[in-house]
Amino acid sequence: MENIFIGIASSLRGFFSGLGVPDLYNDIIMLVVKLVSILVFILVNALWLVYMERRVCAFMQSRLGPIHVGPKGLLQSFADIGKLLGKEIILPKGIDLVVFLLMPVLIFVPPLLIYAVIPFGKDMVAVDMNIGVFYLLAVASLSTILFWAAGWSSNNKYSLIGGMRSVAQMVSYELPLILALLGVIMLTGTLNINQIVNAQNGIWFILTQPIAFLIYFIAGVAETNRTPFCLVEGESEIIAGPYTEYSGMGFAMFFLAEYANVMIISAMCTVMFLGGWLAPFGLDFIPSWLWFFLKMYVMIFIFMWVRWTYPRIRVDQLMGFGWKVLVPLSLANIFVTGVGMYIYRAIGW
Amino acid sequence: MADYSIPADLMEALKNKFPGLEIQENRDVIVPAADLIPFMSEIKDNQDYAMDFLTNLTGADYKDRFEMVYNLVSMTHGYTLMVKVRIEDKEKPEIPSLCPIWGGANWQEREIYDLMGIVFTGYTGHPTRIFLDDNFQGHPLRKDFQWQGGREA
Amino acid sequence: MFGQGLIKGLQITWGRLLDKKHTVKYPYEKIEMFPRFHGRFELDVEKCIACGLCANACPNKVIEMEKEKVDKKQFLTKYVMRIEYCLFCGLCVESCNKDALKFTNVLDMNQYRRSWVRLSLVDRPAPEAAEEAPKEETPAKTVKVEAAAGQAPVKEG
Amino acid sequence: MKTQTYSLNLGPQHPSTHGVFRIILELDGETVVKATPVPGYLHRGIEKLAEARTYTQVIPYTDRMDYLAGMLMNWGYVQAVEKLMGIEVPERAEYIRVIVGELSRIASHMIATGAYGGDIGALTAFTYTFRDREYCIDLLEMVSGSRMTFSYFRVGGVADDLPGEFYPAARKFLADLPGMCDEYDGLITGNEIFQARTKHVGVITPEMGINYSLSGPTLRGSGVNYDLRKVRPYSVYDRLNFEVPLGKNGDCFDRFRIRIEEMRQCGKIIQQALDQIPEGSIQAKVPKVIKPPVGDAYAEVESSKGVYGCYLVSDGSPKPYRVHFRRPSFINLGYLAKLCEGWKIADVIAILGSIDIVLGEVDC
Repeated sequence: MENIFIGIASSLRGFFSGLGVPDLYNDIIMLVVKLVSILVFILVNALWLVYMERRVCAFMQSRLGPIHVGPKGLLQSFADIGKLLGKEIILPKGIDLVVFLLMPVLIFVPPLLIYAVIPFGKDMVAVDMNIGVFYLLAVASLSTILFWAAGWSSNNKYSLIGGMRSVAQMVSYELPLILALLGVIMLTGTLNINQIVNAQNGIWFILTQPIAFLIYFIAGVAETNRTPFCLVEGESEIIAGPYTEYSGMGFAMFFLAEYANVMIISAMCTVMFLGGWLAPFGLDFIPSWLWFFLKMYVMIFIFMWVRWTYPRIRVDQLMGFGWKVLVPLSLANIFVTGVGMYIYRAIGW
Repeated sequence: MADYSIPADLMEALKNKFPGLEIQENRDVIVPAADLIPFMSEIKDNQDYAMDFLTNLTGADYKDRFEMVYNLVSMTHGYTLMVKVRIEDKEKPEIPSLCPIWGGANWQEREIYDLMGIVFTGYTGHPTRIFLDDNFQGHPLRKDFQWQGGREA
Repeated sequence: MFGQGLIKGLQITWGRLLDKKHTVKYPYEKIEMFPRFHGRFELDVEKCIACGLCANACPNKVIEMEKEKVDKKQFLTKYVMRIEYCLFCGLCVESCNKDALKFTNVLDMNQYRRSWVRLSLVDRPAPEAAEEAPKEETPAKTVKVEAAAGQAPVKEG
Repeated sequence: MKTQTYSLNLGPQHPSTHGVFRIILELDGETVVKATPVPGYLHRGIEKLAEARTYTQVIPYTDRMDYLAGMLMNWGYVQAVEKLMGIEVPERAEYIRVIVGELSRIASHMIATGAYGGDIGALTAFTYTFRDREYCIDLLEMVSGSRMTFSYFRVGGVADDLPGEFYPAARKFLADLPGMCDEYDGLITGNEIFQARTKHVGVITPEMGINYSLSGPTLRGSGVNYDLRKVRPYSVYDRLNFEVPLGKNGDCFDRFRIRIEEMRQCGKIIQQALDQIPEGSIQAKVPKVIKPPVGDAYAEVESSKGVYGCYLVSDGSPKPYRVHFRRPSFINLGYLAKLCEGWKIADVIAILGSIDIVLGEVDC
């Protein structure tokens, strides 16, 4: 079980070299295979998360949720996607046509890029990069530009407000997000994600860096535009923010991308603070990739739980909270971590 | 039912102040249109009455006249009073606006203008239509308003 | 303390997550309406004397009826309710002295077309003479059964 | 740098204008410079329609105004007719009216509470209140046969007596009611984010509230103790013991909180009414064709949104000569333009939600 995916990969590689494919091409083919499988993974997961979100939300609201399509309504998201595919893509007047049509297509690029460096299990990472965390943070903020461009090109004031909010939110919450991770990086002294996971072999960083985890979680909620920071969408204020004018599959892409982003933030959380694919309490018989998914889904569930409990905060409060609370707090965390490490070394445990 | 109307002596004082006042048997008051603003200011500002709450403002279209109806309440004393103003001019009904005295009169006057066509004067940019389209012809609550259409048409 | 309300909220939603659900799987499970429910109309043609009180009581002119005089008695030939205009206020049922017009607690009256919504409770020819009258009871009864079974007679089209 | 304001059409189709209502916002960034409310998209001309119908036939139209509290809408109209005709309503009917009226008020306040949660972003609160409202509506359905537009009141009484199954069901609902209110309080009122969003937002001073003829929770949120049930008790409210919850600051939070408090008080009122309800007739002696004498009358009741009044003119015929409804939502909205100035878009939604309007009533 543990090496099932690695086994598949190596047998595939063996199959290609058996066909006489040179090593260089073989590497490229394997990379493409990995990326495609990640894309499939993202899409399937996003579809599942749409269903899960609806189900969890319904249960929290004393409802049943989707139960009609498939067993327990499991195929509901497929039905939705089918419906959305069949819908007309409405092009409003005065839009920037190229940007308007390009944005829903590009919206899956940042998640795809990020997943390349996330270890889903032991040795299960598409690209093992030395500057993984750095790369991840750099790429993660790209999606904001897409949201903003989508809002701008829609020629709708609601979309524009949403796009602007998205930029403002990203700028103010990217900083605490990065600063929170800095504590972890200080402890490990590496930017390689695999090594960060390995460093948590003894103790998860959620225990040594609880403040950083909290800041990361809050900033992560803001990054994914989910309640209580769902100002970008803000359905009771600005209809659907940047997606207001999108219909059919364009809307569905944004919708699925939101879940892809939720997965990324949860996966990052898992990797950085929850020990990644490491098994707790020596429960090694469960494969590492299963542990990873388990932890990721716990995080996703918490995201959903928070979403269906809290109201939305206002834009100026959002800014104030980001700059006046989270940034100083994360700086203080770095300071305390530094001092702690110094003392730790001085004592010489 | 308990009686919440203004006591007789206070009514008497009002009657002396505004000779044109006509007090009906159910203690509704009919005020001449010219006296409306001074009368309303008096009963609002005079602390004996303190009619500070304009509950209701409406109008009715009779054969020979329009009638404006104002329902006032005193928050401090608990009095209620119905004030009526008769507008004899059916062709061009006009009455001073109460907006300078009560902010609450604004929308209600706009409603009456919209539906009944009574023009409220003395308040800039007032009244305008509130429910119906700006291009709508006529005022539906007038008795002579005829509308063709509906499901039978 | 700040944050108490936030935690309380999470507790409440968590409690509801595992709690009893309050909705039902609608088309398969139905909630029985109360006996007084203003649902589909039902007309007992036997009792109806075609007096027209219901049509008069209606604020929205929903009821259309046609009657013919047979043997000095009014005979109801047509009774159509234009449900698309109905307010379901119950004034017609209340006005009925003979208890002929009634509400049932049947909920579904939805149709694919607006024109199909129209509810035709009686549609029958007048009998020629008095002795033929009993024969005519049968179609009236089928109409009633149809209405009770929850299928709107869609003859009107 | 040259900056300029822009206008944003909030509505008529917008998720949180509570119906077809439009506000033209003049915005500087996200800050409102000027707000112009535009009602009228749901105007059906009920006042004109009423002139072509008999007195009884108007009743179904009244509960299409505030369709969330239909019973109270019936009540105001029926009371005006009774005042005009001088009809004394039997005691049992009065108690039934109080019971169904207060149930209607609870149902309406539940929607106000939940929809306000939805406006602020807490959608779960919305479903919780709707879930509980169903049980309230069940009771009303049991009595009147309809779930929203009841048409249950008649001139001189009510249409039907309370069914036997009503009493245990009502008592059970009343027993559950405080728990429901606690749940809303825990989920919404106590939430710090919610408080940050609503406290000190859209403050109405008592003076302005009175000047602008506001009423109901909107006025009481500012601390003005004006509840017709206490100030000028009608029906049997003088025999029932209850409190009028008042706000302190007149902000959105107070207006919201008062509704939950009022629900608790409504529960108390219904409890007492159920205990006190006498046996007897439910319908006064009223002629078959209602023909009030020539004259006019104005009667008011405290609806869930505020003071609901009905001005009625009779010319002696079976049809009313003129009917005017004083709709609280409509008049409460008159202050909206001033209230919104200087706040953010999100606050406009919060302020509008806290006034609790029903567009059927606003546009009539």
